[in-house]
Amino acid sequence: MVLNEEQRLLQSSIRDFLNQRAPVSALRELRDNPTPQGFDTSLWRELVDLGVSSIVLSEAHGGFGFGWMGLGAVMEEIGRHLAVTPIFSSVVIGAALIEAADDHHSTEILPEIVAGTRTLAFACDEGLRFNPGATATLLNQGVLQGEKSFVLNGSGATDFLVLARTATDTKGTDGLSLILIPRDATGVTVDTIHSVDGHNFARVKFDQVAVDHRQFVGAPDHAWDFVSGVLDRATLALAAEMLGGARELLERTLAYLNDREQFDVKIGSFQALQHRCAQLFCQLELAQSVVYKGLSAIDQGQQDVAKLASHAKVLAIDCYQKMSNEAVQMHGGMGITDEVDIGLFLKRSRVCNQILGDSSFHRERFATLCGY
Amino acid sequence: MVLNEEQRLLQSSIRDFLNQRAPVSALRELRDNPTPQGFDTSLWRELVDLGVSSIVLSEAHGGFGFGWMGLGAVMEEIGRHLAVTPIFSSVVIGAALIEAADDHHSTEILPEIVAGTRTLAFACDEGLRFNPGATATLLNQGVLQGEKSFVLNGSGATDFLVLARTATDTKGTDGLSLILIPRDATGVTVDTIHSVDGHNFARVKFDQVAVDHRQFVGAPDHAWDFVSGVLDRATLALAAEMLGGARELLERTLAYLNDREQFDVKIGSFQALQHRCAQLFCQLELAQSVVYKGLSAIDQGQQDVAKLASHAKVLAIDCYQKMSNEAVQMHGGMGITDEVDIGLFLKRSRVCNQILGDSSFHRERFATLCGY
Amino acid sequence: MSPIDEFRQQTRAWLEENCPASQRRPVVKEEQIWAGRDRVFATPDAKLWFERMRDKGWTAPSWPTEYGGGGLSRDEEKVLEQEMARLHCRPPLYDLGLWMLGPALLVHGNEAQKQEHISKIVRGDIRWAQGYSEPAAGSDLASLKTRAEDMGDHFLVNGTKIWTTQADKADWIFALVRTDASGTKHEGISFILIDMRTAGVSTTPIELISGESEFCQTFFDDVKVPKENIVGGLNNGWAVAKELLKHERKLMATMESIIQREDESLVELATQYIGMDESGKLNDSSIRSRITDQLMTAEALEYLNERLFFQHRSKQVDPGLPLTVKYLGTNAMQQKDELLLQILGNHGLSWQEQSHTPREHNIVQNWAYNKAHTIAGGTSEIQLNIIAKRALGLPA
Amino acid sequence: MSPIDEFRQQTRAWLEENCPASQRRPVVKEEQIWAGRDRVFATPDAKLWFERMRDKGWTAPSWPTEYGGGGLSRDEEKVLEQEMARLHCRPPLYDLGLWMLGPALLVHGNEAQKQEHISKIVRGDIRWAQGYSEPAAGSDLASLKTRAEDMGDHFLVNGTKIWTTQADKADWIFALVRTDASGTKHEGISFILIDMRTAGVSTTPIELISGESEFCQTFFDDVKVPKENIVGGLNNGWAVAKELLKHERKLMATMESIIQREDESLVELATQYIGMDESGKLNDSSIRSRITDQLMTAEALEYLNERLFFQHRSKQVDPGLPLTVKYLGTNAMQQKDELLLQILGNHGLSWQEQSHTPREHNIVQNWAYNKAHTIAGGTSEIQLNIIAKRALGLPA
Repeated sequence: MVLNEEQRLLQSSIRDFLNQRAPVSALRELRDNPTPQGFDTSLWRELVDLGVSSIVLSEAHGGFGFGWMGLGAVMEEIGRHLAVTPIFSSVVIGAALIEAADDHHSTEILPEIVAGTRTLAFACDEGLRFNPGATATLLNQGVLQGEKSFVLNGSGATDFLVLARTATDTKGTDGLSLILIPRDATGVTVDTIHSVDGHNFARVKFDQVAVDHRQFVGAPDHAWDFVSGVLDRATLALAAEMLGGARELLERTLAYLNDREQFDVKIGSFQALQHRCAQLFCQLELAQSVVYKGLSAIDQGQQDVAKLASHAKVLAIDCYQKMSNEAVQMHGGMGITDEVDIGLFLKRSRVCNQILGDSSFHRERFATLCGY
Repeated sequence: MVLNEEQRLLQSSIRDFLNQRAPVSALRELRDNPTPQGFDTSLWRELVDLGVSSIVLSEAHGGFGFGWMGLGAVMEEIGRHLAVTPIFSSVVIGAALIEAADDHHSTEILPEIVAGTRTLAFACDEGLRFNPGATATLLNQGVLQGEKSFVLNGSGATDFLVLARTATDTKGTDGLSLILIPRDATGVTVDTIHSVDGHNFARVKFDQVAVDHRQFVGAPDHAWDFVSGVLDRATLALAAEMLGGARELLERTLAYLNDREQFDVKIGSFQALQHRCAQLFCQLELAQSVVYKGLSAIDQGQQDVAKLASHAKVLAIDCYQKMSNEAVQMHGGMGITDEVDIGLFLKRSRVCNQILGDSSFHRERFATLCGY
Repeated sequence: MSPIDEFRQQTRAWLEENCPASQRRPVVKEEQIWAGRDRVFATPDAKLWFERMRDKGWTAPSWPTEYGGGGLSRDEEKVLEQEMARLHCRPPLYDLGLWMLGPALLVHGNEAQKQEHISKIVRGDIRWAQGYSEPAAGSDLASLKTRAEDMGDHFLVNGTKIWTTQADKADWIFALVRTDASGTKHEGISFILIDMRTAGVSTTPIELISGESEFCQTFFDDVKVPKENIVGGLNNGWAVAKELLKHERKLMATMESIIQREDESLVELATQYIGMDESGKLNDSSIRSRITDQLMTAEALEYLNERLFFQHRSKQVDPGLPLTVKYLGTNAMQQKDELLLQILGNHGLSWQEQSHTPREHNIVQNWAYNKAHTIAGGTSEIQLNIIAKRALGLPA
Repeated sequence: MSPIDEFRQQTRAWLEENCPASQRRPVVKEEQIWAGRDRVFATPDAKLWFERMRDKGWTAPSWPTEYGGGGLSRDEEKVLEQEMARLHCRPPLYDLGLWMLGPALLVHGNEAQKQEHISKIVRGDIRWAQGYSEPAAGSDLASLKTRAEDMGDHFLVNGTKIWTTQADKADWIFALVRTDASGTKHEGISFILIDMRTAGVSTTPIELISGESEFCQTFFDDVKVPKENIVGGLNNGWAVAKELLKHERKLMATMESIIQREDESLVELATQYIGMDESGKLNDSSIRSRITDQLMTAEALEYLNERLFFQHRSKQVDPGLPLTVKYLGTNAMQQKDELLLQILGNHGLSWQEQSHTPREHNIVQNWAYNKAHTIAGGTSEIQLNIIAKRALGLPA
């Protein structure tokens, strides 16, 4: 539950790189002048050169053995800088799904993902929120039909990993398969949406898309067996990103309180604000402990981190949400202007809330896993 | 939603009387040297002489037209003084049930209740909590069988108003009747429990108790039609008592903060404590507004105050609970000793929580009444 | 029938007759009727509704008729509000002059000032902006630096004001300026009225986190202001400002209750976006529970406002009570916004108009915009300080 | 096998062999093994368990063997804790000397003091009380008034201490006293050890809101104390006290984690007292949601403690982290108490033993008793002050 020497070095090199290459102003630039891919491709190329695109993979697939604690350290920096990259969709979910499926795609496309020449997007959510058990997108007799509502990095992906129902008489998470669909396949329509946080997602329609058996990733009808584990791990990585953002906000707020004067004193000397900051710090460290527990559980080979993932997501949501609200409030008038960066974190936090399940979803799941 | 001149006079005379005759030390005395009745009978006699035993009744039955706002003012004082009296069980619920049933008991026993020579206790709860729809106590072929777990003022009551199922094929609140059972009837066993707040309640067992038709209060099988309305009004009166307690706590805490010095200043000058007190005040006034809204709705003849009653109980529970916790905390070491009175309010608040439905019960009911 | 009941009946009839159907739906930002020289109406109905209300003086129902107001008693004004609420009538006029300056002028203005400004406010001819805050002052309003120098026959104003609501569209501004720097912070401040067309006045919009630019920074560079434009006497601006802040807080409360009324129905939205199970409960128990929290707070706030009204009417005002309104109201609003946003799910993550419905668009933008409410008009922290000292008597 | 794994195996075997079955159940207050001259054991098994642990030095596993301690490394101590937790072994000894005085003596005591006191603590022969707080001081500990006057060959102690845990049963007390009144509050304080049998020492119990009397007020009336009983040097008591407070906070955390482990299982209790619907959900959705809050906090606290342990082990201690433990832990405990109380319904309204089960009795009494935890050992407010200044660097 503590970063080792290599992981600390990794974190500080990523931090230096992002400070240099992708400070929060880079997000503003992207927001105000969006690229077709939805991210800065040369930034991603440089991150790939630093090795982040293989970080969660086994050494056989190009990983460096930083483990999930190492990934967490990287995600924290992503969160601190609000960096827009395909790492989450294409690597943390995409590459991990390919590796977990452990079939011909591992040799055919995994190297391209690691090389950054191919980027994946996971197409799961339908309707308003994450609910894989309600998947209605159907693959029947070689034809895929359906619509995905919230495909992260959809605008920049070369391929979609589509969760689809392949056994028509099933419900819930039984009878699902994972299908690799190239973006340019006939019948695929991608509708890009610029989200409030300067990132993007897409609504993707699959209309009579032809699919052959080599496009299945992993065993047909039983995708949930390996997808769920990958999503739990990705949820922990996302929580790490969120807490990175929360920590950055706390530090910026403390700096502001130590700088700004009112009624002839630093506003940081007001006890009511001090206590609120102290409580935020406690909440942050509590959530951080759950994230570290989860990430190190993966590194120790624990197979089932479902409960830890849900636990971490809920606390990360509560923490980032509260921290961003308090940061706006404590920055006073400046906090509600776009001149300072606080509002960008505020918006990012609400987007993160919806990725891979909101607070209600994970609270319900935690309770069910605990048996009450 | 504001007390009129008469109601204000009533409140101040009750306050003066209780300050004189039943300060919190009277509760201590009763706690340490309990009476068989569970309350001070001569105190009750004096309150009866002041007219409180008819306060919720119509003028035909001896009421003085103070209305429910007037009753609320009295209950607030009861709450401020932690006075132990049968007013709630025997008058606010008991007499009101008799009056609402509007049958021969109105002339036969109501005058004795008003005179204080008879005191009633409402026997409803079975098991761990208020849930009238699950009533299992059964009256079948003239014989009553069952057990009531939480009968307020059970030790002092001369008679019980028992909610019992009389139609065996019913469930929920259909098929219930209200039966008047004298305490000394054959088959009645009363087990008195001294509660943490210095009050008492009883577990009452009815074993093969013979019942004739004149013991029915109101129409057989349809008691819920009038009982529910009486309980809603009683719930609002209870909420008024609770907020009286909360307000007393706030005032005592403010006095302490204005008196006690630490680090060479009044502790009331610490901003963190100031903000917490201000938030408590806001919470109190918010809850108070709902209670007044409910009480004045009754006075204006509004028939259905179910939603307001549940609303008021939930806010009163939250307010009194929070206020008592904060009062203990802000009194520091003294707050956890029995030397000061704060702990007595703390305990009273938790007992009130359970009377006529806890927070879960009323939140659920509010949501159902609002249709979501 | 009592006179007030009669008034209610007449008012109801008049509103039903005169308020166009299109003006009985929740107002969207684009259709608000703002005062101003260049006043524009989004629709002919809006113009009609405004003019009918203006002509009755009901844009300012309780102001004296001699200045164009409606001359209603407090009870009558309440009846009018209730009847407008019943029909969901939109407010006929939006203006800071109406909400803030007018009430202060009626108290502190001299006769010439009232004659000059009040009826224009009632008629919506002038749009007013507020010039209180300064970049370095924040909650410490009295540390303001904008100064008005006495040049004999006029004042020369130099400095800058921030958070001037839509100053780029305003015709006049009321501002606090320093006219004497020798005393304490609170002394030597004057309350002044400035025509925005005067040479040397300029504005720059401030972009907000909601993507909107409702506020400006306003600059005064050697601006000449006539000496008669001081309200309430030289160096007496702090007293006028306090009067006005009272109205600002009341305004915030009113705005909120307008918003409460006109805003989304949580239950309806949740039913639509989340759905119910066969027993009629929302499918998401966390959100269901948070809706209960929210409704209980929002409805309690309505009762609190109602209680305040009755206290005023019976002249038994509990002095602490009005102080709670802004703190509670703005918090409740933000809590509701967060809840609405969660209910929208991934439809609450963009404010691109084409990617979702106008209703969704509104919810998301309000969510961000409303973060201002616990800061503007006295931060929540300042409110709590005031409550602690004034209502609870805790030491300074 | 690595040495630590070997140690684990041996420890596990030894515990399985030596910990009686009756000592593997959650401990109830009456069966706690407290140190003292008049030490009594509730059962023969308790005596056996205590003696076996004492003889291995495992009442104080990490203290040096030369004073009777276990001499374990930090890692070995952790393994012992884990293995004891695995078998649910009860703590073999309760004493403030063990938890607080001992660690401070090992740092600040001279050799004679260590020889005199440490091994008696390990062996549970002396029960210690703490004499820090005074009635008028509260959180402002340093404003203490109890004075020790230098009489040449001894000190003469006069004054009073409050919150001395079960001082009526204690053999010795460690106390802070003023030995020099000329400097600032924090100067002139000394740390002193006093035999409770000395003439002039008396105690009065303080009744708590839980109905118990765990604490006393202790009075010193011309009490003669040998000069060698000062620890850490004259007028240097504040430094010793700070060392000790560290252990107090750690102790609170340990106590909590003991309590967390030994306490009620929320889920089990709720299942029993509330019941489940056919889909396996608790019948009360509000309580169900509050259980989620509670479990998420309590389990996160365990992870936080675990993280702290790993930070210590890898010598990367984040200095702010330990400061959060007491604040979070005591809050979580009280929240849990409130929840347990609500789950009990009307069975949680009395502490008459005959009217409910011992388990219910325990829950209700703990609910009241545990209100002390956010006050004793540094109030929550003091904790937040410390976090704000030390961990966050906010100005004083």
